[in-house]
Amino acid sequence: MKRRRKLGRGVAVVGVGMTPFNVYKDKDSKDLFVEAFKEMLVSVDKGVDPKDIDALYLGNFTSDFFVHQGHWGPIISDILGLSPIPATRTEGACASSALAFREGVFAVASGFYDIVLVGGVEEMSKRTTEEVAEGLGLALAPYEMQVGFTFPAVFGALATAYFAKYGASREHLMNVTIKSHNNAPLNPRAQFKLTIADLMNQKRENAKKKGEPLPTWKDEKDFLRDPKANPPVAWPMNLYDCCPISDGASCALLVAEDIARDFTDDPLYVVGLGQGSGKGLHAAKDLTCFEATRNAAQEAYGMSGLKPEDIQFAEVHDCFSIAEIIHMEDLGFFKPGEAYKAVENGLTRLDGPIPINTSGGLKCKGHPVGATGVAQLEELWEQLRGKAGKRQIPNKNLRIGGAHNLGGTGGTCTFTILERR
Amino acid sequence: MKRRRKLGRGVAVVGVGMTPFNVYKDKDSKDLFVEAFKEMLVSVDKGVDPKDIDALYLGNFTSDFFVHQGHWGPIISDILGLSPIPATRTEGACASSALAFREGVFAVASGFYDIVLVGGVEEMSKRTTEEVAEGLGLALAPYEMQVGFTFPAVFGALATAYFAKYGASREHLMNVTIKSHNNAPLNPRAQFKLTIADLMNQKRENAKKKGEPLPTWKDEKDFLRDPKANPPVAWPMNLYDCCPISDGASCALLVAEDIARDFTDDPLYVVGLGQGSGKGLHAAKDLTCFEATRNAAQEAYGMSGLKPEDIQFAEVHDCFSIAEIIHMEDLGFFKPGEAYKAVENGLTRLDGPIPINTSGGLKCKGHPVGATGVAQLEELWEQLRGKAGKRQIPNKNLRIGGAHNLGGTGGTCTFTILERR
Amino acid sequence: MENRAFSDVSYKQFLNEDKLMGCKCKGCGALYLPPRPICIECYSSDMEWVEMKGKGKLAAFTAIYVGPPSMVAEGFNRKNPYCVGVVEFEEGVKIDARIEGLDTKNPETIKVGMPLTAKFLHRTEGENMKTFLAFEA
Amino acid sequence: MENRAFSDVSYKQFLNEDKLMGCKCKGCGALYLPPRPICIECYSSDMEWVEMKGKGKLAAFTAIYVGPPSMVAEGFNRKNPYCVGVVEFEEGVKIDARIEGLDTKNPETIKVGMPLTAKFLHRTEGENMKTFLAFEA
Ligand SMILES: [Zn+2]
Ligand SMILES: [Zn+2]
Repeated sequence: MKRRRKLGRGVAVVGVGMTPFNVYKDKDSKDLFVEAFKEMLVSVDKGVDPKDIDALYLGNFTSDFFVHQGHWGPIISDILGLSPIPATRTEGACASSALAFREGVFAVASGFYDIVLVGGVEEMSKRTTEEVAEGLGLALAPYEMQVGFTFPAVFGALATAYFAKYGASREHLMNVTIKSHNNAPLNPRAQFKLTIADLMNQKRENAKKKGEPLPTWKDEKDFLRDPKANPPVAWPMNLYDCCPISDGASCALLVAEDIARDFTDDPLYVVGLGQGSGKGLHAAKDLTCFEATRNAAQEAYGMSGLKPEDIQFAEVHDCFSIAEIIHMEDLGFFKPGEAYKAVENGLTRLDGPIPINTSGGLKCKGHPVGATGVAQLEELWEQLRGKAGKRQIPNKNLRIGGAHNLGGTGGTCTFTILERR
Repeated sequence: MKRRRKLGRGVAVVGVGMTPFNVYKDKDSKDLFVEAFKEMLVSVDKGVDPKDIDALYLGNFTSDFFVHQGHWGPIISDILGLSPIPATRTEGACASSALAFREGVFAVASGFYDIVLVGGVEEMSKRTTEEVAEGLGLALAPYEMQVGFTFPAVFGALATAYFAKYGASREHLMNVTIKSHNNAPLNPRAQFKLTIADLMNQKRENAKKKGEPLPTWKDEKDFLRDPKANPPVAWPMNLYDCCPISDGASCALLVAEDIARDFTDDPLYVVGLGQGSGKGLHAAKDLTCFEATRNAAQEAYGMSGLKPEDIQFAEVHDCFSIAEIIHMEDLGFFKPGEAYKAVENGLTRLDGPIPINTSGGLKCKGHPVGATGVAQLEELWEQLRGKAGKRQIPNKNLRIGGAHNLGGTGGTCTFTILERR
Repeated sequence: MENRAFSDVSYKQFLNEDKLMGCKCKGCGALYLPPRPICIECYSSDMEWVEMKGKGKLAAFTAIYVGPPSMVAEGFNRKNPYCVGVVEFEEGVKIDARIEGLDTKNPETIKVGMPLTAKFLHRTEGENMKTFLAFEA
Repeated sequence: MENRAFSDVSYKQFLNEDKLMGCKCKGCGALYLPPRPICIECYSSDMEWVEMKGKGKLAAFTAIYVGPPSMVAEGFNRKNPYCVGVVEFEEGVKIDARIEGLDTKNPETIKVGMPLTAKFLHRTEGENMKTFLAFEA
């Protein structure tokens, strides 16, 4: 029987920064991280002297493969002027920077450091789609790649298992896509800022200009059903079920709770921290859940003493539409087999009882894989501090948010709970 | 002014395991790590139930590139039967598993976990020498690879700067090689178990058998001077200045100090922990030292309250002969410009006042890069507990040992001090 | 057979011999495919080889329209999608595999739960034979 | 020129134009090559471009007998080793570079401290020009 997890010393987030997620042809990983870092410096209400930063944790997944450069910890500490402080890279596929965040928390909680910079970066758009697919495929479980699985294919397969068990269908996944696209235009840092309705209008206008026959879509689902507009990638994952290829960087400044007020009068406290590992499809006991997410949730709820119903909003790793649905169940927001109905009923909309992916999610905000985990926390920061602008959650008493990050085919999952006091 | 670093909760090593380092054509990374893990389980005097392990930290550098498989944390936690516990990969080039060790220490010291498995693995020998060179080159600083530097070349260049500043020469480097080769035959896990004298005899015997003219080397240095026996790789780094290509795995079990005696009556305590980052050759202020190692030493001495003269023996990252010399100066064992004389005078021999690389070092024990950091700690474990057999240091009061691990061209360096009480 | 390590290397050697070999924990009876060196239920390392009969049913699947370079080289693309899935054997273990003989252009017709039979696809790569496990309806 | 970002992209563009451009911190005067977006002495981001004169001396070097595939393709090998090193400019900054015109088969003849002059090696890769910085004695 394992004891309840607790940190010996509390840790707070006192600053965050990120680049808009996008395609950056003239910027490399260093340029992107510098941009996020500068934004973070500005975000610290009472300021921070870079000389006082004790250590750096950096999440990155694919740079060895895509940029033919590994060992990014010291490259980033150097470009920021932080060398010779310790600089450690963590890799957990698309959860790499959530791991960096977690190690930063441990480093401060251990008492060894007081002020730690954590973040992530990924530079993907300079590769072809096939190269990106191959690179991301490095995070598939060993037997999956060998038989021809791709990432969309893994989630496609999970979707068929979920459909068969719970009676859901592609129509239900479309609700996830439509919701993400509704939130994204409200986020200035999102890669895709159009709703599905906007996209339909845009395509109608284009057809008109070219003198082509006008599309006859009745509504958004009709558009998403059209295989010309939304072609299959790995059925039932079609184009609009999948997140894009993105570049970007994100970072956050962590400090010990006892000194947090030296940096801001409004710190966010790390109240829940959870992580888990999974086995890949063939060894999973149940193909309609992620044991790694369940373990992460159990750790984070255990540490915080909170229950799923205490989480007021969350960023949930939606690399593919089905992922958002399954993870919301694993995190306890909805019972198994109920999340797809909850989305259908609008419960996860910006104005619903538990808004999910107010940022637009990976689907629309973008997914520079190593940067995603900390960027999710940046969304919690903006929402909890009431700075989310047009996408601010209309809850006057917003206090507790969660961020769930996944790597691989469920190999690494994390859940982090931040609280504003 | 930064405060002195301290852990809020002490951490002890209560078990270690490693594969012999070698070329394994029929074993993959999973097989190797399982072997190290089983040895670790046996090493825990009072036993450990794998179910009680809270988390895994795994160091690995090149598998994305060499084995086309990333995301090794969950692969290893799965094969050991540890899933769904958190499994985090750290990457700091050839210091990857020293980083895993450090994160394991922080995770326990933070109070979050009690029992953490840390380790490293690397599978290199299935690639050609050119592929290995290219893969390791991913850890060179960005501008180095572009102009044609290789790893031996970086250390060759540092050697020329050191020679010019301090009057050392290749002859002095040969002393390092000869010493490592003298220690290795005493280590059953070493990849190369022959002294230079053994090698010379072997080559003489071969020549005799083939009816070729007998080599006329006068002594070991004469052999090492012979460009046919010891050809240049990146002058002044010749073949015998360089560590080999190896496969292997290593692991250690870390527990909170307050429960260490549940596992053994003879735990080793983590008294010093240090890490630093460097900038690459072009931005280094001084080409005859590593600022990352100096920072690591400062952190570790600061935490422990120890001085260099308190370190009774050490494993020092000797990927190339010159590296051992420079690092010994950075760690404070000798003054700048003095280490090469110390080696010449036998001070670092097994029976000298500060034995260095009693294991045979990376040069002879082997260097499966991601496994090296924790394997160095395994050598400290054997020496401190008096289990090093024929290579046991003849010091009746052995209490404090250090392990120094380097990644890249000085990008990441760590220094860890273990104490037996 | 008894002396082979419970590893991926052995598993692949067996596939080359048209044998689908898993292993069974002598401690608790848990069955594993591919073989495991350590039982994840009871941590025993005492394993024995078990040959699978090769009969199972589809647990999850997908029809892939955009494949990796290696599958594109085999002639698969938007107009010729391929199917991969997870198959659950009668013995209770699951495996990832290529699924053949299905109407991949109409994936709605493919059903979770369909019965399938294993087969071995041999390929020569350089001097080495490499065998892929596949299934057909 | 003033509007280019202080980045590797700009640095490489300048090399294509036969210009060796570093940058200087307007806050504290620190000089950087390649350019940096943040001063590592005073953390200012206020930089200006500075062209380097291209004169320096050898700070460290090596003669490479076993090179990576790309250098082997250029004809370098055990019989034809190539030299790379670190060069310190008169302005005080250092750079990694290829060093040409030295007797690489007799590296004992090459001396730290030797004066060197920068030159630009242009290569066409696909549609793009790529320029390498080199030095010669
Ligand atoms: Zn068992
Ligand atoms: Zn300045």
